[in-house]
Amino acid sequence: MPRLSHSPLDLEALVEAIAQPSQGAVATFAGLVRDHHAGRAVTRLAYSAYEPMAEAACEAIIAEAQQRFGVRADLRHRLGDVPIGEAAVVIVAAAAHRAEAFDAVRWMIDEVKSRVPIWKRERYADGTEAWVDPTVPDGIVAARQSP
Amino acid sequence: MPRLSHSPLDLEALVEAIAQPSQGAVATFAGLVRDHHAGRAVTRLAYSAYEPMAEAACEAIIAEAQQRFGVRADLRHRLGDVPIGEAAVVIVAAAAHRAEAFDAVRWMIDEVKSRVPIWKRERYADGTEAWVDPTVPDGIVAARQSP
Amino acid sequence: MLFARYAELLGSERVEVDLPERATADDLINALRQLPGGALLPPQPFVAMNHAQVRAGQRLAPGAEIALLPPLAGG
Amino acid sequence: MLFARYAELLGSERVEVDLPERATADDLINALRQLPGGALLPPQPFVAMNHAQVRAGQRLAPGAEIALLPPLAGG
Repeated sequence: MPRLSHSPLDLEALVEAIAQPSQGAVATFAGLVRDHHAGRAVTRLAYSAYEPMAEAACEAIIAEAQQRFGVRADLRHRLGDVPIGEAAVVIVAAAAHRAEAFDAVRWMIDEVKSRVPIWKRERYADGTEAWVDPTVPDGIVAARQSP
Repeated sequence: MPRLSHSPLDLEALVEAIAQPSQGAVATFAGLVRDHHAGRAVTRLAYSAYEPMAEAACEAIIAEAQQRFGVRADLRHRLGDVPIGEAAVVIVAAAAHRAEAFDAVRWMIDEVKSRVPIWKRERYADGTEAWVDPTVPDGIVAARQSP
Repeated sequence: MLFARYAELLGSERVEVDLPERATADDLINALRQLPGGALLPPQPFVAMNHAQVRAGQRLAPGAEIALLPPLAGG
Repeated sequence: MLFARYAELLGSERVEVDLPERATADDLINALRQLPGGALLPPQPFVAMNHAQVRAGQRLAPGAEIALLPPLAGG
């Protein structure tokens, strides 16, 4: 099942699919597109991916989370243009006890950020655009006027 | 706004109400009614509360979470009969960064369990019923045949 | 006011007991334990007055809403 | 294959370079840095071969799908 989607992500559907009557604790995380970054007003944002590698990385994260934390887990990441306020990523973990559910979700979002080949291009209110780069101090490669 | 509800809880609505374009991280927790407890098959379950005190305790937990963690937060707790698999409690916190959102949700569920005057009566597949008591080893006061 | 299991023990969600002036929560518990079914109440249940927890030895205010709370099981 | 900012730098998502047999990722990077726009590539970008990270000094297999990945920004 693809974990990457060009359509809006449905947290509720993910929760319903993962929940089982034997597992009472469901933790989730949603990363929503913010209207600002690096001190600039963001007007739109687009995600792109190295899709086959990103799909494989998402699968691996889910499988590892299930193994490490004894949970049922899933995630979705949005690609393409994402309007401000909509979810870029949603993660869910269900467990018999809440500690494992929380730990799994927290671990998964860290892993998504560090190992899934996805990139983000932001457009700002002043008409410039930039690639987001969490490894540089400002968080973006110098914004340039878009073509 | 009442935090206690006799109707099914809507996690998605709570997330939508709390999310803001300036706060990109939304963490949630849902506690679902499990089909077993203390080694017994649970067939139904009912929550009751000291309602005015429980409402005040929920309000206090939300306000304290917002203060402590710098998040926007909310929660709902179900009362009355709750079918297996449905949510007994849902909690949500939105923050600029994910650590605060996770910490707030985790803190809130712990506080709900320790300070909101709510009680739970379980009915088991063998026809007995019991009050749930997390302070005793078995987790329930001895199950008795229901009237 | 009594809730959940404690209400079952005493057969009612509301009971009235006569207490001396300046009575404390302990005096109330002792009086309740004399009632039919009351012997099964624990010696130190959680007591709330006007929706706030009563500290050990705290006096009960006349006219206050006093509640005995069994171990909490929400969440 | 090139992605995101790196594709912009070199003006394409796919480039072909001639490499000696038994070439490593470093050899590939050096060849790419000679291309127009390639000088702005970092000296040690993240390289993937057949969807797995290439370790320093690892040889590139002939016919493998090689990708240069800019700093990740998902989540």
